[in-house]
Amino acid sequence: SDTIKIAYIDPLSGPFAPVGQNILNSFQYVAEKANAEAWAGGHKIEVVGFDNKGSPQESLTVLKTIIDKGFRYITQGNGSGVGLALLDAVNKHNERNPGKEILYLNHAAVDPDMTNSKCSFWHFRFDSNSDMKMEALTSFMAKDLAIKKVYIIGQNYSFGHQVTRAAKEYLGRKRPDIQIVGDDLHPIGQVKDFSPYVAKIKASGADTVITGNWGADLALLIKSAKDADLKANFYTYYAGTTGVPTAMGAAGIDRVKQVSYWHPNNESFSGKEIVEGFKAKYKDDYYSMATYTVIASLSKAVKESKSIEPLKVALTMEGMTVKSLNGDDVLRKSDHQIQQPLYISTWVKTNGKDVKYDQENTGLGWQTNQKIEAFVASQPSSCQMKRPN
Amino acid sequence: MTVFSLELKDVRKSFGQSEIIRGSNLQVPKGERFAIIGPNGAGKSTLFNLISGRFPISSGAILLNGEDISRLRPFEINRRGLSRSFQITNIFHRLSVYENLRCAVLWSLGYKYSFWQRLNGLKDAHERVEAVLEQIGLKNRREIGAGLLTYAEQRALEIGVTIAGGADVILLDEPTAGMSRSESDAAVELIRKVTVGKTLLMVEHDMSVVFGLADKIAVVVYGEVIACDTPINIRNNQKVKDAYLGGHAPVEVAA
Amino acid sequence: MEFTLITLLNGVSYGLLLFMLSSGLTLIFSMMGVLNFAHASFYMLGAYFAYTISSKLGFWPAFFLAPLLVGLLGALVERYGLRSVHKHGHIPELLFTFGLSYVIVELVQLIWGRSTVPYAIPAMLDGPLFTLYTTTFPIYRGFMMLVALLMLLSIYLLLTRTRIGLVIQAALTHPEMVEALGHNVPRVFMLVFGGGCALAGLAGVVGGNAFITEPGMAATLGSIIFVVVVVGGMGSLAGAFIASILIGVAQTFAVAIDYSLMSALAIAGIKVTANTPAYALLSLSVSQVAPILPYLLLVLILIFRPRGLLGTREG
Amino acid sequence: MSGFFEIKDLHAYYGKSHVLHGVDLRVDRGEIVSLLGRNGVGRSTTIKAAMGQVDAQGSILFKGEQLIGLKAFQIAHKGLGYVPENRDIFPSLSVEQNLLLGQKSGKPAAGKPRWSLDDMYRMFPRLKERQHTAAGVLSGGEQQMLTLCRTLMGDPDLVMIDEPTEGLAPKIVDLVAEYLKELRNRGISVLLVEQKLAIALEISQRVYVMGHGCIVFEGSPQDLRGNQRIRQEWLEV
Amino acid sequence: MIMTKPLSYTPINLGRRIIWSSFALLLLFAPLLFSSGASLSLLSQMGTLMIFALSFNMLLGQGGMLSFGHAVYSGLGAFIGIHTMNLVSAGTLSIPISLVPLVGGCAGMFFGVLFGYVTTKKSGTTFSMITLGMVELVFACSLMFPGFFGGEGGISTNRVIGKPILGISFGPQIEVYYLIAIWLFISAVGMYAFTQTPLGRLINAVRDNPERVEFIGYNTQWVRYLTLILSAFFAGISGALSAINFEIVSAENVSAIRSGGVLLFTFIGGIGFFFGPMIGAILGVLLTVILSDLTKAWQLYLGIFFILVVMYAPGGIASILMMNLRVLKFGLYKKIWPSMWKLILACAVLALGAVISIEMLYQISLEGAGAADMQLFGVAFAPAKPSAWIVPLMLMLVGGLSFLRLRPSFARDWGEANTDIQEQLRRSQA
Ligand SMILES: Nc1ncnc2c1ncn2[C@@H]1O[C@H](COP(=O)(O)OP(=O)(O)OP(=O)(O)O)[C@@H](O)[C@H]1O
Ligand SMILES: Nc1ncnc2c1ncn2[C@@H]1O[C@H](COP(=O)(O)OP(=O)(O)OP(=O)(O)O)[C@@H](O)[C@H]1O
Ligand SMILES: CC(C)C[C@H](N)C(=O)O
Ligand SMILES: [Mg+2]
Ligand SMILES: [Mg+2]
Repeated sequence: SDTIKIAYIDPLSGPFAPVGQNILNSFQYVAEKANAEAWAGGHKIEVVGFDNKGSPQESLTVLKTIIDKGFRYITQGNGSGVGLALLDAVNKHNERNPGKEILYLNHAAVDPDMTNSKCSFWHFRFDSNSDMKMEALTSFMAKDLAIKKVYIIGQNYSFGHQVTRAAKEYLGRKRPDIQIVGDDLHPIGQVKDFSPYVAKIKASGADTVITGNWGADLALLIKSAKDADLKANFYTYYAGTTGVPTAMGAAGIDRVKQVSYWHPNNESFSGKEIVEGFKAKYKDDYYSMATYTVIASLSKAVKESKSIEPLKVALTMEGMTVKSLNGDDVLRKSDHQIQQPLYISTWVKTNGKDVKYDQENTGLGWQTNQKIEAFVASQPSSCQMKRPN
Repeated sequence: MTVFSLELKDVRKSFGQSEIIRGSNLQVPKGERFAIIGPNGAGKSTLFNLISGRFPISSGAILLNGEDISRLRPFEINRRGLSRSFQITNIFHRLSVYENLRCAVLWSLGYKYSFWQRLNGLKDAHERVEAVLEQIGLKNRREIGAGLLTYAEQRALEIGVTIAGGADVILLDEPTAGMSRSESDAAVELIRKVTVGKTLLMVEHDMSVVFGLADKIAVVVYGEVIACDTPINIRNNQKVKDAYLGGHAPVEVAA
Repeated sequence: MEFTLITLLNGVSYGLLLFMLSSGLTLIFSMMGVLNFAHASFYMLGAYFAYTISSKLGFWPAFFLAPLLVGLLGALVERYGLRSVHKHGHIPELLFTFGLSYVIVELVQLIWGRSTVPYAIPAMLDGPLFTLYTTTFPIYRGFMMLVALLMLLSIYLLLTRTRIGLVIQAALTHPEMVEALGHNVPRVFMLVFGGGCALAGLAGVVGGNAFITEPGMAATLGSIIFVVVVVGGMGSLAGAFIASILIGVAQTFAVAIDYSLMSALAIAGIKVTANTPAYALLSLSVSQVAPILPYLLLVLILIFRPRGLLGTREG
Repeated sequence: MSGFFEIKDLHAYYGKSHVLHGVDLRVDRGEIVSLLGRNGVGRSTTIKAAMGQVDAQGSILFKGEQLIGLKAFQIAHKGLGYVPENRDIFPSLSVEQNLLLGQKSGKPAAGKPRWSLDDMYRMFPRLKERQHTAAGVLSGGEQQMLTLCRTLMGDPDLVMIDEPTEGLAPKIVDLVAEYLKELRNRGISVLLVEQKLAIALEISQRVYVMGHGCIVFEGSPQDLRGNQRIRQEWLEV
Repeated sequence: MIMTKPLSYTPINLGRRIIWSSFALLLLFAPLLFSSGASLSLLSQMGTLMIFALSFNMLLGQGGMLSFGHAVYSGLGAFIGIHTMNLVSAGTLSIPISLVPLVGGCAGMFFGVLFGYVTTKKSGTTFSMITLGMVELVFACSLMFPGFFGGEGGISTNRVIGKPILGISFGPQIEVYYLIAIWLFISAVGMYAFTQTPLGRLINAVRDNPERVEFIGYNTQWVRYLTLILSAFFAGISGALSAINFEIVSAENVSAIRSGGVLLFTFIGGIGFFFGPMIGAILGVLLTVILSDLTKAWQLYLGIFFILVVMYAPGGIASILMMNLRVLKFGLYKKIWPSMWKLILACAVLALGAVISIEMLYQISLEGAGAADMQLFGVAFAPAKPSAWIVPLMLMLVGGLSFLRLRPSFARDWGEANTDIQEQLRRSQA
């Protein structure tokens, strides 16, 4: 039996460190559980954190280091910019070093390109991509006839651009009557005062805001909106990530909605042992459920292929069905994009019933509005995958 | 009409409201040694600053060898053959004595901003520096950092840097300030030696130096040249006595 | 109209926040010549201290205690660190504060953890101050503006009613001589540095809950406060004030303007398409350019007026 | 009168180099004393040591208090004034600000200070004219005047002046001599380091001659005038 | 006069040749010592950073120009380099990879000509601040013009283009290493040679006293400007090399952070010596890449390290090295060694204790109270148990106290040794 070592390449220092550290802890917590329960048969799984300082270039240095240390699996997610760079580098490495391939398990970088125009055999995505999430979000919004005017605001980088594009496109298709009254891209992680943006949103008369913002960028945006008494609903991707719940606090109640592939207050509270165990151990919330899917998929593929060789494992993973906390998910063969359900939920007070778990001890948590089944959430792909022969 | 080495025509300079130089006229013939004296704050150093291009003049004209230099920048004036020293020592403290002088000769030897020639390969520069070192008596201090020299040595180097470029009009601002008697005697000798055949303009408060060195003395008071004459006439000029000398005109001239 | 007024108000209040942040730096950088890269870290410390104190004793004690603590810390840093570095010149000082900023961030994370802490606006300052048309203006923003103005006033009095400013400026060139005239230069330096840090701490107390208190809050501040100080002019408090407001208002308004060169050309009847040369430049809207405005201003000011707006000296 | 200002067996060092080898000198109340000597013998160092700016051993008593070990600003507060040879004016401050800095920080000593800004301007009208000019652009001589006045603003009981007449026009030199006498008349003692022998001899009550880090002569100006050997050997005149 | 040509005038070419040849040998054989893929990649990074730091020191060390924006030149060099490579692989251009650094250098130079004209108008703090504004401007532009800068994700490339020449495809890291090594050697020689040219000397003069330079016939602005252009050329080379090495260039390459980094490490290495920046570059890579790999507390260590260097070795590592070498050369080591080794030992003990404590603190803070045991220096520690703290605290106490006790005697010995040397030097000069 061997130890399968996964290198976790994400920010562990700098402004994005809180999220990076939380997810690393999540990975290690799940891996511990997997080892205790022998998910991968006799093999052990170990996740080792490496700091990429949030930079694409630094990530490539780290990649070289970990390859040298004998790692064959990497996982990354915080930032699609980094994701695209790693994807490219992994492809090049695998091409130049046959027999020593690396497999990239993507837990959160959701730029659709990674499973479309830039798709790769060596990359599996365990998060739903931003188009899938937007599809779900807009379908949900389409039913709300009160929505008349929408404002889109995002961070100025690949993911933010994708959100803006998809939002316009899908809303235009589903609800042509909805007016896009404005869209803004602001520098990522640099805006301290969002009130000018809020003033703009307000002046536009928007009743709904769509944003892919995360981290401080989301927290500050919602805070400013509250201060200026902006009466608009927020449709978000990442209101559940470290730091945002605290900053949002009561200001976000009923106002903030989120699209995600899982949340702790799901219909069956699936994953509650992990949520509770994690909280007891780290005094922090478990929200990045993709960590579970990654470990579970890898374990299963190792077990089935009876190999820890990335090539074999990848071939096995293709089209494989894995049991995760949100049901039976499929790792679609054509583009390596996981197919899983999506939830639309709203930020409300915990009530001990359907809203049991709060986040960051705020007494507030997510309440499901709608669950979108995997086949509904699914999206076509333009991927033309090159497979090793 | 003879061309003067240096000629000031009704030069004026104001700083803000106050006019410091109020129409100075001066004509320095080639090869003469001129001393400028005058009360503190009369504008002697300012005059030097104007001539050497450190400040722009407000009006008037300054001619160097008949050519108007009053709108030029310091380095342009220097390239036309005028070089000056400073009242407060102004050398390159972290460079060695040798390098100080080498920097000073480079432009005049035509090396300009060259970064394709090796300094150590420049024979002419080396020889010129050696000659200057010899003249100013710092031959065996060549490798010492200029900042570590004693005060008198620094003053000598200051003069060395000023003359090394081979300028033919030299301006010296209080070259012997702060020196002891014997040191300043040595400095006078040095100045006499290095300015042979050149035009010299010098500000000094030490009357024995002034009267010992100068062919002619110009007296500046309140931004005007009130007198310009031979030392003997100056010494007997009542106006100068009142304004500047008091009872201090040295009795024996040029010992 | 509502939009213009609100944006103006937002701009001014953002400007005042910038001023709060940079007033301490003006003191330290332009008076003492120390490029204090850790200034924003002291701002962060102010916020964290205030968070801890206010959760024990309430907001008002924190409002007074936290800046004091930060000031004390600053004074200690000066006394046991910067002072010995000072004689080696500006670059070592800069590196010292640079290292310090790393250490402070890490210590903050060790003590308070890596994620956001719930440092909230006190109830009595929460809520709207007035409503302009339909937009509310929060009390807390008003409070921030008041604090900034009080800061301006008190530093101004300190600098004009005492000779501290003169002593520091003189000591920059001839410290020994200033001492020989009977002034305790090291102590003045320590006080000024501590005072500057205390001001940063105060800004942290006020800014920490207006925005968010997290370990990254120092890093995002970055160089903008240097821009304020330099644009305002070295040694000029009033300059820093004007520069802050100027930058605040300009940036806020820029964000609001969606016009680009392209739309200007369109009005002139010239159609620009994606194939037009320099399309990328032409299609940039003013709001997208907003982030670079302060730096553009900095470069232009330094080229055309190196003394800064109201500065008295260069460099 | 057991010592108003008394230096005994003073040794001073720049790093390792031993510059003063046991200097003894004394200034009494209301006296002008000159310290003469060639360049580099250590006259400035003596003054700097008294001002706490050089490492020194030995004893410096001022009004009965030991100055060695005190910091410069403490010494200044005891009533010692220092006019440095290289002027050290504060270039970016105006003339008036320079003068104001001469006043000591902290509470003023009992009684009214002997000098006011106006006194200074009366002494050197030139300074009044340049009142609001940055001191850095003053002419050499003006700077010299400013340095002297700045120290006087601190209301010292003893002023140590290092080469005050350097760079001054001959007429102003006479003026400075007059003012030094005036200082004495106001009860201020002066320790003068001077290059210009004539003036030193004219205004001082006593003179010291220094050679290589120690005192080689002490006496009245007349004594020195009469002592050809000392003048030859130690003053090169 | 030619007869009395003094000895010191002839430069000691022999010594210099030896140094340069051993440098070349070192570059040649380094991969044999550190042969693993990762160390090769580290060596490559060090190489590019060395060029960058040396070029930065042309400004800071030689010219006294503190730039906060030097990354602009290396970064833009890198971008042009990578676009060139992409054009080559698209077939629109035909340049061998080995010459891409030259393209980068020219690009750096071009931007040096462009921006330098503005920045070098002034010197001192004004210069620093303009460069700060400039780098922030360029950085902000990188997000506005994603076509050129590739937005937040940057531009990537494939360095293996076309057919291998002489069997060199630049795919394997070792080939890239040697490419970098060759360019490093060329650049280092070039930059050293610069210090020995008229312009190189004049920039020293400008650093010392810009005012006087104007009065010996030179326009200081031009001296600064030309130096900056040359320095930008070398910065551009380093940028293009890093583009080849990483096969990606992103906006951070033109950021203030990158510029600050090179300032930091150049200074740590020592700006007063030509080779100082090279030491700084080695340290820089080790500290940021390796240390962050070893421990989560790396930023804390980094911060403490900077502070210590600045406080106790303001001349940088190079100055410590040279001072020790000097003591060695004068044979005075036996005099200081007795107190030196004790002090070093005390420091080591202190550092050991501190490191253990810091690591345990981090373990607790990151892993929560139930922090697992950890391995440090091959020993297991259980940070959760108070007893585990006894050892490191004791170490710190013992180390700290003995440090305080031993320092004065070392300082005295060290001071004496150095005055001895100065004495000897003075005597030999007189
Ligand atoms: N940049 C300036 N701004 C304002 N005033 C100035 C400036 N430069 C010089 N002055 C003034 O001009 C006057 C003349 O100064 P200058 O230095 O020329 O005198 P000087 O004749 O050399 O005197 P000294 O013999 O004392 O050196 C002085 O009163 C000085 O204060
Ligand atoms: N900072 C210093 N470091 C080392 N040596 C010094 C320093 N300052 C002065 N010296 C030396 O100490 C000796 C005495 O210097 P000091 O300045 O006291 O002389 P002085 O009698 O005032 O002469 P001067 O006429 O030059 O002012 C000189 O030999 C000088 O070289
Ligand atoms: C961790 C996530 C917030 C990252 C983000 N989804 C991205 O693709 O860039
Ligand atoms: Mg003068
Ligand atoms: Mg002296």
